[in-house]
Amino acid sequence: MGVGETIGLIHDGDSVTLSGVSMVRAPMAFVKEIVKAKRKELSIIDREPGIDFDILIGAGAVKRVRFAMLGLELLGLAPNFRRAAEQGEIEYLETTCGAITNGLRAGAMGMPFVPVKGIIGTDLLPLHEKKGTWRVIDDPFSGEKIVAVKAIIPDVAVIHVQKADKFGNASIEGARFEDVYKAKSAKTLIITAEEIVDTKYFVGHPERNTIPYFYTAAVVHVPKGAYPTACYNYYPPDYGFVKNYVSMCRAGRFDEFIERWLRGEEDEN
Amino acid sequence: MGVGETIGLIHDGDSVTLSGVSMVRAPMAFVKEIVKAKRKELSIIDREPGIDFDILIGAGAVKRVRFAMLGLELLGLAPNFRRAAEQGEIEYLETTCGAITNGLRAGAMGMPFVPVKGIIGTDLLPLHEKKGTWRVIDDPFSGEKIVAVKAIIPDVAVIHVQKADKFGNASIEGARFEDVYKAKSAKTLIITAEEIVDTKYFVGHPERNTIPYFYTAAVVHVPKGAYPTACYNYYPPDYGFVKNYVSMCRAGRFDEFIERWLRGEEDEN
Amino acid sequence: MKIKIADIMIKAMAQTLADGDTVLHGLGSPLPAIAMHLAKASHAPDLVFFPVSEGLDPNPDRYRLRLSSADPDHFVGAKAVIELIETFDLASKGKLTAMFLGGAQIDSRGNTNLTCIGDYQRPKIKLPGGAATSFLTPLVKKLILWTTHHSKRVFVDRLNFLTGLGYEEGKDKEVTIITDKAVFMVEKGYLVLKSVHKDVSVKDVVENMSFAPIVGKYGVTTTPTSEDMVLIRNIDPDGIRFSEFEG
Amino acid sequence: MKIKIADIMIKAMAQTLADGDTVLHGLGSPLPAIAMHLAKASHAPDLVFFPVSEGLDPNPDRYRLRLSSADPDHFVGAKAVIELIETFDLASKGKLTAMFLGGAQIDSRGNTNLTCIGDYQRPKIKLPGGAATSFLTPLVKKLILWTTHHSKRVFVDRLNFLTGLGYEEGKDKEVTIITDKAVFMVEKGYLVLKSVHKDVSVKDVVENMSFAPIVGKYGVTTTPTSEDMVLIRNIDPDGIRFSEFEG
Repeated sequence: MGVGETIGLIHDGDSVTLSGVSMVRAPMAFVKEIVKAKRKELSIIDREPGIDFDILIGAGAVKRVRFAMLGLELLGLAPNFRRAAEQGEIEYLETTCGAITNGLRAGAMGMPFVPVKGIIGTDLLPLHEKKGTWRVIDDPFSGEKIVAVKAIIPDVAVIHVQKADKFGNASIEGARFEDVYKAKSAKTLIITAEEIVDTKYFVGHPERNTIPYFYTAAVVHVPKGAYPTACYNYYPPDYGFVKNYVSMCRAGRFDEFIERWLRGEEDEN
Repeated sequence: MGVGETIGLIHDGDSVTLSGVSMVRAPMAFVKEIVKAKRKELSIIDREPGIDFDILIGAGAVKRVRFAMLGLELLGLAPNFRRAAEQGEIEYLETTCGAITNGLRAGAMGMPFVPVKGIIGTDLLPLHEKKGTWRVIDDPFSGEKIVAVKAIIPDVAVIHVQKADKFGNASIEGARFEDVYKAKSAKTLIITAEEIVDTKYFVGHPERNTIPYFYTAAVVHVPKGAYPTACYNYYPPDYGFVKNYVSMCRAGRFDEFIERWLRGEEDEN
Repeated sequence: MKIKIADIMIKAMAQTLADGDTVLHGLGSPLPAIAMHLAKASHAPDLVFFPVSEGLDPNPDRYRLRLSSADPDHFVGAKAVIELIETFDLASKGKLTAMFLGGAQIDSRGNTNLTCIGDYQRPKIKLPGGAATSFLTPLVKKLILWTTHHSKRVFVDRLNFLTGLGYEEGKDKEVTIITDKAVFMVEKGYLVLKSVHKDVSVKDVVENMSFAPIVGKYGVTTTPTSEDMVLIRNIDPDGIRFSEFEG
Repeated sequence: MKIKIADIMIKAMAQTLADGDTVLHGLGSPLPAIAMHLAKASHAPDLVFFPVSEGLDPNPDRYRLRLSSADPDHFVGAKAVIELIETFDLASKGKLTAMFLGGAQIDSRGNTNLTCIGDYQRPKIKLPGGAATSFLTPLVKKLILWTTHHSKRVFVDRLNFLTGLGYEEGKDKEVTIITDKAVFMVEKGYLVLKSVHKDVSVKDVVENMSFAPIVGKYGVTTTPTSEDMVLIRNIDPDGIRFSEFEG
């Protein structure tokens, strides 16, 4: 199955979360398919996304974005996100890492919400109370105020992993971020993998199996599927790519970037 | 450090949880030390304990027991627990696996409580409401009734693992049960290990490190530390031992069993 | 070798499971464990098998029944560790479709008591406890209860303690009860006889219950085929499945 | 090679950490990452080092600073994966003792804004967002804020958005602010000047703030030793620590 064949699992208007953070293990090959397929009105959700979300926003695929931080670290602000936010082109809901990670974990655990410490006293709280994503409740045991964070259950999670078997048993090597929780909370899970391995790879090494097959709706073999973001044990982030992206965006050449990228001309090799 | 040297970390009246379930990976060598040291008034907590808890109860170390199931599976009821419960010698609070596991996980996550589905309508609910361990609350988002299970934070967790380094990085092989949550929720964590390995064992294989060192108060090398319960990759349960235990208890010979066991005469080899 | 009641119960248990079911068994569950193997080896190859020993989909070729259902020998060769709490998370999400649970007392609605005989505070018999019963019985779509001691002591008018919920009005939940004499289902809040085991009379079934089940159209419980028996005996060459029937 | 302001800030950051501290740094945090290495290599060998790249206690001998703080190269040779959420769990238990966070705007109580310049709904500048700030600032015992742009734009009278909490009355919480000119602490709700960096005047510090900090007894910020500089340059041979000062 090619990565393009799974795009039917994502529909206009879906809420979508993607693996990785910043310039690490974002499912970029799948992001490209979303742009190619001209999906619209997506709600995209992630803790600390970067170029993946910025491209989707720039390409007009996004109605709503929920994030704790969305930028390119030392390489600057995310140009399309910034413009779209400042010009009112998208809805956005800023959250905080402790809330979004726990919201995804609540989804994975099948809990309707979880109580999360901190947060009270910040300006994020009234925003989320208004949106219905958080509520201040009394701890029924101590009586103390605490923020109840509603479970986050995305329609689709796309998780890029190092290795998977054809059944969808998947192995994340190195940092996992919230990817296991995303995988287990989402209604539909798509795995893209650097390598397809035989199930024997997991037998006797069950600790390698970070996402067991029964969560997975589709698994696709996509070497360099995270490029230009990094894939531990396979390739580093291509900082040059991201720098060039920022320059082109700043020069008003995002459309040109997208055309070249969709044709594969921005990718190395 | 010998296993006996860590017994000072457990005090009369402490709440204590032990690793494993039933006849698997209970920290029996440590249980023996508790009995030797004549600890009293312990509150012992576990999902599905077996002979470990039954011995502690028989030895008079226990004031209170909290469990979802306490028995010896096909080998019968737990003789000391049963007698102590029926004759009012101990306090006991029966819980259900989904509540006790989630209570321990809430402790590990630093949440004061978690909402747990199910349970409502059973006779366990009023028992726990009275004890203050559960409360029925309204989900602040859906308005539905749900059981809030208070976090379980034992004073001490004793976890028997296959391998650990001298710093307390610990590797549970095979089934983990709630042991990782127990380790992370308890105020004091004692690791007993079949083997002490060099830290290099974990380097490049971080997935082996199920309990990182910073949780661990003490780590002790105890080969056969789970015997007569099983330790995956090391030894199976000794069903004969448990059968003999049951026979001796039924014959009113528990004290004799304990004396022989403390002297090492009940253990194989 | 003769087919025994244990084998008939295993077959009946296996038949409650459909392909694609996600199924958990707990401690002290030799019959369910064999039934899950049997279902997966026959009509339900895509059954997801969660054993309390936490090794996903244990390999029947090397699985041998033990006196503890959590025996780590059942873990050997596992391709994933599924912590019990993960199956509970699935249950909370409505994705654990079936669970096998025992019942020391069972009432006419399929409610169960596994907690105590007599009063909770000062019981006549303190039973081992309900394990996951209180948590899971409201959450699974298929609840399969079993007892190896079909008797008035088990089938009671009134439970001493309500550990597990059977029938729940308005809920998509199938409650099956498999005993050493018969198979029942709970329909609209009543225990309905579905089949009696070979060589068991309906009279024997009904007279050994403290309440009257609904007896309408019923059949004879399917007897395991010789193929089934090969699998059952391979999984349990030591006959551990019979130990529950003692005492 | 000259000691630069980045190096002085790193040394000041390292000095906020004590042996046994459990410390997290997030994305876009080159100075804190080096500071954590420096503290652990000198006065705080038992510091527990949680990098956003999730490899516990990264080995300084092979660590090279990268443009992303989550670069998986930082994970190589890790002895444990500590998911970010696990450090949050520690924070919720009061066991994450220190955290480094930035501030696009900082007020006189050490409150921070990382969300937006102007109105949240229609901002003049949409900043990347506070990341863990709102969650962690009320939970850690040591909050170390930093800015590489000490200016009236950063030190404001009134934040456009309250992303992070600084001083909180009655709480055991130490708030330190390290800039490219000076080091402050928040005491009883006021920003108190603790030290100015070598070659920086107090006038330069105070005139570049929209409010007046408390200036009493203060010192000169400790300059890194040559030993410190060897470590800093080994961790960051490419000078990535300077990139935050651009623009």
